[in-house]
Amino acid sequence: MTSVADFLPQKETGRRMSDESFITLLVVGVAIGLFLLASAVLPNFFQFQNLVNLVTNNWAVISLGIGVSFLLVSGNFDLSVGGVVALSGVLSVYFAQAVGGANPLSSGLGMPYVLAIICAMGGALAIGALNALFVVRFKIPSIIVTLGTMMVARGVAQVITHGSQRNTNLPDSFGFLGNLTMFGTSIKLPVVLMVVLLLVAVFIEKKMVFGRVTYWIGSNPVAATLSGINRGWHVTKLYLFSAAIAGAVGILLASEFKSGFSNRGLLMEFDALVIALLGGVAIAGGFGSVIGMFFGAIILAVVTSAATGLVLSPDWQFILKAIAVFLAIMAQTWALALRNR
Amino acid sequence: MSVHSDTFALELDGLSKEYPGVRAVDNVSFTVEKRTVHCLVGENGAGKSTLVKMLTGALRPTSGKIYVAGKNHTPTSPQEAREGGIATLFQELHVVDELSVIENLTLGMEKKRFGFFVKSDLEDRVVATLKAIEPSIDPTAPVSSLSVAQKQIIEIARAASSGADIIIMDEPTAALSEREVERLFGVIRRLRESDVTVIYISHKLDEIFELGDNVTVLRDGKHIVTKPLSQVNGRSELIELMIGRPVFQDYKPRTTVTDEVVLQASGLSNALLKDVSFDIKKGEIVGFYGLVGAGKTEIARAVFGADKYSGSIALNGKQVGHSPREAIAAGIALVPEERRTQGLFTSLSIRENIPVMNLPRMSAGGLYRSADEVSAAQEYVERLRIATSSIDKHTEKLSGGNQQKVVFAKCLFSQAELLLLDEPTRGVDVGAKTEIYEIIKNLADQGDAVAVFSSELEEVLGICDRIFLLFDGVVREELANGPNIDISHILNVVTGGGEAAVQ
Amino acid sequence: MANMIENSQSSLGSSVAKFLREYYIYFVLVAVVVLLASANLDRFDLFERGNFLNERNIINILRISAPLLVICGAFTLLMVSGYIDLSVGSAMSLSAVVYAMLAINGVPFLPAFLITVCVGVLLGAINGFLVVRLKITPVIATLITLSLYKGVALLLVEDGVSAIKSSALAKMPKWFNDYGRDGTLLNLPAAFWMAVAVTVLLVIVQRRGVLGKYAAATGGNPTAAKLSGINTGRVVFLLYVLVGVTAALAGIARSSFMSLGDPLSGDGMELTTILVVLLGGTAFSGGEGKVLRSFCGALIIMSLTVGMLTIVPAYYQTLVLGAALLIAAASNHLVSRKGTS
Amino acid sequence: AGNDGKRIAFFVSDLSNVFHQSQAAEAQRYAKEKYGAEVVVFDGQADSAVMTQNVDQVIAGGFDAATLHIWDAEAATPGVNDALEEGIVMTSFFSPITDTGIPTARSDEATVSFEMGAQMAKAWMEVHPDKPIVMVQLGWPNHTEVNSGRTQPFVDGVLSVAPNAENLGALDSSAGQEAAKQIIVDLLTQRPEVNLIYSEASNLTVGTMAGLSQLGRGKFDNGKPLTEIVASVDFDAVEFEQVYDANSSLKVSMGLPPVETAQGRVDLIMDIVEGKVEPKADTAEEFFYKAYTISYWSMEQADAKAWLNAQFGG
Ligand SMILES: Nc1ncnc2c1ncn2[C@@H]1O[C@H](COP(=O)(O)OP(=O)(O)OP(=O)(O)O)[C@@H](O)[C@H]1O
Ligand SMILES: Nc1ncnc2c1ncn2[C@@H]1O[C@H](COP(=O)(O)OP(=O)(O)OP(=O)(O)O)[C@@H](O)[C@H]1O
Ligand SMILES: [Mg+2]
Ligand SMILES: [Mg+2]
Repeated sequence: MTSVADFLPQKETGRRMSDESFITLLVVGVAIGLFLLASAVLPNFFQFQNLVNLVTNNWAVISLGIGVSFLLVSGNFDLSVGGVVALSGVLSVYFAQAVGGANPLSSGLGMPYVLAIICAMGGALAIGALNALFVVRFKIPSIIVTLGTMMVARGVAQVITHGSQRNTNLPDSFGFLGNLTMFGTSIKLPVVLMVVLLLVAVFIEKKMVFGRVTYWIGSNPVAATLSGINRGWHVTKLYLFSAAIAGAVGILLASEFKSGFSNRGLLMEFDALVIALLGGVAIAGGFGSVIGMFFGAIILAVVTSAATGLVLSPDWQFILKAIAVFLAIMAQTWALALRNR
Repeated sequence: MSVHSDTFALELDGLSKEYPGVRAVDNVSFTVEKRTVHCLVGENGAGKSTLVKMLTGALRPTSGKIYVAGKNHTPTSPQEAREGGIATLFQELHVVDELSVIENLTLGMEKKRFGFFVKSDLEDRVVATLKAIEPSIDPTAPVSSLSVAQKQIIEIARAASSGADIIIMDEPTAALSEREVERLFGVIRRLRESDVTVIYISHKLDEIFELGDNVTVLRDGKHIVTKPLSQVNGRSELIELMIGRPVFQDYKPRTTVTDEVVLQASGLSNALLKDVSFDIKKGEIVGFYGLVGAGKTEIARAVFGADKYSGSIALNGKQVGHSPREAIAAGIALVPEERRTQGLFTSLSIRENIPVMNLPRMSAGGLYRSADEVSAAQEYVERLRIATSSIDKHTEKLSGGNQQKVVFAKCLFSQAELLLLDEPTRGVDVGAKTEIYEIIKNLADQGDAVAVFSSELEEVLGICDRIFLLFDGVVREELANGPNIDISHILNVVTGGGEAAVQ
Repeated sequence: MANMIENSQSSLGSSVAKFLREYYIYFVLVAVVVLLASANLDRFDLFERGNFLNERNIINILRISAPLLVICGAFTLLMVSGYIDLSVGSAMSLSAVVYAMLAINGVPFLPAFLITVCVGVLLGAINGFLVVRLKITPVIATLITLSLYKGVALLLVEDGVSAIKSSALAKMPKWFNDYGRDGTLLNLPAAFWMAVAVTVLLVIVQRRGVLGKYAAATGGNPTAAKLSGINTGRVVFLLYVLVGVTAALAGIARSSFMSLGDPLSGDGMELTTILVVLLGGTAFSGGEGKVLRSFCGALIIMSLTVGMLTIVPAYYQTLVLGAALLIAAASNHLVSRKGTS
Repeated sequence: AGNDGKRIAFFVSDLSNVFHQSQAAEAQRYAKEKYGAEVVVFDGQADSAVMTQNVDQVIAGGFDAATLHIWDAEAATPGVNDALEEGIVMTSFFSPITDTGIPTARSDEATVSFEMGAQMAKAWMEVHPDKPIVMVQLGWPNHTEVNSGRTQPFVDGVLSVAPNAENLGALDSSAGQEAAKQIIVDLLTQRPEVNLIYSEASNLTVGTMAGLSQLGRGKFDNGKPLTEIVASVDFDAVEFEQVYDANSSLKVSMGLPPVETAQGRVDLIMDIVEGKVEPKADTAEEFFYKAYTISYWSMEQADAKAWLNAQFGG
């Protein structure tokens, strides 16, 4: 088996679809399957508008999922995103609120909106930098760090809003970005941004060195370092990247609802994690894809949408979600086992 | 169905294991006599480890039967194998860093009642065995503080004191120094006297002849022969059996050595190294030889910037930065000591493993050229004759030796002008060894400089032009290689003797 | 002999580090208590009503800590084995509801108690089955059951009502409330002493027990553990069952303290538990961790949350806890790294 | 103990709610100004367990009085009794703590919900007698108080006018604005016939209206309903604009008066301290705090403005 002859034919025949693409295809299949199933069961489910809703309803968590997926692939968690969404939103409001309102919650710093946004982004990136500092410099497990920074971020948001929200005394321009509809459709700017971001992410992941390096780091950090990869700096960039996305999401949500709400994005970090894992990203790192994550989100969206259409009571909604996730995951593990048997 | 006499400790009957693409073990049948040391040899990928894994229930055979002392033995887990009286020392390290040495030694063998441990003579027994092999290891120390070699020793001690009738050792000496190998052999012989059967796998043929009673040869998963070593005439025959062609590897003085210095290291010191200075010339192969803990890996890692050190390292007169990244940029590459944990991306394919050390060659403006990756992979798979069914095979599914070749390919791809090879042929078979040696020589002939860090004297003497002898973190002596080099002197120096030799 | 020297050198430094790593959590606890006790001194005397060290306050804290205290020990062992259970909160809620239903329907204390514990066993076993048999990533598997158990808990409570509680039709028996509230020994309720008992047991298990050592082995190096003949599958399964049981005990404690079965009463428990276990210095990667330290971590968290109530507005809590986690993690890991490097 | 003036524990079920936020703020101001008393706010964090735990802190925290806001009365009962034994003045807000007999400031949310339901049904049938009424509620389906004070009476109100109206039921929006929006978008895409929506908290209404506008709904044709009518709770400055905008479908909202409520709760305590009210009676004394029906149809814009200024200032 060690004779050169064996290899010549394999130049052509030896290639094999990677487990990654396989899983991704599978997730796509499951998502479509679920949608068709729901369409078959529910009267008005099968319509274009409903398909659109699946994406428009989830632009926020999908955007977060992009940063989270990249970090997962590199072998790191990011549970801070939910907190950052709240923080950046609250900050953007607080900075933009006019000074001297009737009560503490209605008076802010009165910055021009653009400046307010920039400063809010600064806050988000600060959390990202904090993550990087603790994970890269102090070598503390990312799950601990980001759990902590998540609470810190949300904590600051709660302090600024006294545990509530700020929604008065805002400039009219504040609601602009979040509610700007595009191409004469009802689709809003944030959704379009999400789609663009998704495409960019896929390109980076598949076609750029940056994406490749992420996989190497996730697959074997030690070997990556000994192969001359600057691990620390790369992970730092990933955390800043993720925090930036979360920051933007927070600002856009705040703009859409014209309020900075300290509980916004509560548990979103887990939703982002779930859709990534549901999309076939390996929690151990080194394996997964953004496209998978996207369809992981769609799977959940279909379930939620169907449950809402049926006006299910909470109890059945939870049970239904559990069953759906279970089936989706089983399909993956089972198919992969079948393939590598 | 035939009757299976229990005069045999172990009997294999048409054993096979298939993986997609490979028949790792192909209808193998042979018998192992009681209280013998039965050696198992074969090229990388011959199927030795796979065979072992089936004997110990880590893998399920595709077909075939196993009989232990005449009784059918089909373990579904290492546990059952152990209860069936088979203890194993696997090729890869398997110790728990978080536990102490003693906890590791007793792991899985403790006496328990109602879910709690009860005192037994076990502790004393394992400690005794450990002391017999390596007295310097403290039983209460956390394993995380030990070296590769020491961890290996822990495993050996555990297997040896398991009280099993059959003990399988898959390349136990790969990480050991002569000193420790000698002690290990003592233990093995004692085991044999106390009616234990040892199945011994190694690529180091001298060990086979020194220790073994019988030998079984595998090739490409097939059983070639089983016979008493007394009837094998010398290495050459064994090697021919293994690969079907003779190999010679004795040093011939090389002509391409220039006297232009490529690497100049002076005054390297750190936790283990004491004021180490040396130089490497263009087109030269230098060897660093010493026992475990002598500082070989430390030197390699220091030069590569992977460990902290004081002192200076200059490549072609230019100082080299203190990180692997800068080292690689300057033109240095390292084949690390532990391929699985330090060299390979085991969850990725061969194709994805090769380019990592030379991204500029694979990309333009941040864009990655996947096409080049494929061609590069195919090129190196051929050049190093890596045994695989596809360049998309995950490297974790390659045999030990082929994994090493992939790591090698990584470094060659980086086109460095200085290669640091730490234990380059650890766990690599004779056939592949000669191939690797050829590659090394060719590199040197093309004008690259190569440093080989090895605990195999045969290897150092085989290919190196100059040899640095290390002991306890100090370069004790520098010798030019040649036909009439004094081996006993070398062994004397690296074991701490020969003070006179120090300048 | 080089090694001797090396070892002896490192051993001196590391013994100090080891000491700190071993005991820092207790210092933190003391520090927190002192801080909280002195915070109100301008207004109250040291042991007067209103001060942190007031007997009543301490009793309150220990009393409401019972659920957390009873869970965190088993949870630590699970995390030491490298696994995690995000469903503890829901399991706790479900047990609480079941227990309350039994009680309000006239089942006496002991049977009700035992049946609920059995429910805990079942819930834990389900988690164990998903993770060990079906090989689903722990995070996903237990997120599935989180959703499932919560759904069932809600299902058991009739719509439009928030909990199983006394009503015109049926009243909760007196003993129901006593278990979680009435002082037995030292004015502390049985629920608290149950937590103490469980912790003591688990400390012994971790020191001398098979489960303790095998959990560490499984978490530290699964393959090594397997090849040493340890049935890691069974170890993990047992640990999940153990966590399930403690979750049930927590549910009983919580429902009897509130004398009602609230299907949401366990919400967020998973995060709090993880928080205290990490605070206790348990490595998320598995292999390391001590039951007693987590117990201490729980006391710290509860002291902070309750103690701060009268000092700063409630909306400072999240921030303080997050910061606490980060600081603890940082100091802990910096120390331990000094020890090993 | 070196301070005069009482320490009052002021409970709110969930500080993240605007109404509770402002009544807490007002209570602190009012108590200090009028009685020189210090108010400490206890946030129930929308968690029944936390609320119950906080009751015990009233004693431990060295308070002289407390006005509770508890979702599960029986859970608080033992703590309240202990406090009474310690001679602490205990009162309750929203829900009576039965079997303790402490005075309670109760709401009449139910009346308002009923009225809103009736008004909406009437308004709809006037314009669209042909289109049968289909209603839905967004809020906390499993919450006793919300159910009895908002969901149920609203449904009754609608049915009192349109006996054969269809009720889809209550959908869980406890996750907040985003959830409310998602629900509206998904639901109305699949059930476009829905035409009466009760979104049971102001921050949910933000999401509801956002969802409607995304579907091109949420509009009135100067005063005439087109696709649906929306009711809300916690009338505030933001909702003021919409309720009195003849082209928005948000037309009614329950006005909960933070200032009035806060002052009422503090006063009740002081009345007990001064002996005007019994600390406890066999059948708990009840004082109703008012909830207002702010309605495009039944309340003048000016009055609403005035109410807003009185209750929220500026
Ligand atoms: N998990 C696997 N999947 C597919 N093929 C495998 C797997 N494990 C091993 N193989 C193949 O089986 C063959 C035998 O491997 P094995 O490890 O037994 O060789 P070996 O004799 O131990 O070699 P070495 O001396 O290098 O350790 C090799 O060709 C290897 O590629
Ligand atoms: N006997 C020992 N005691 C303590 N530490 C050791 C010992 N042997 C090796 N080490 C540590 O393990 C690492 C590898 O050993 P080192 O590189 O020094 O020796 P080596 O000559 O490379 O031996 P080998 O490479 O065969 O293990 C080093 O960091 C060294 O400090
Ligand atoms: Mg092998
Ligand atoms: Mg070495």
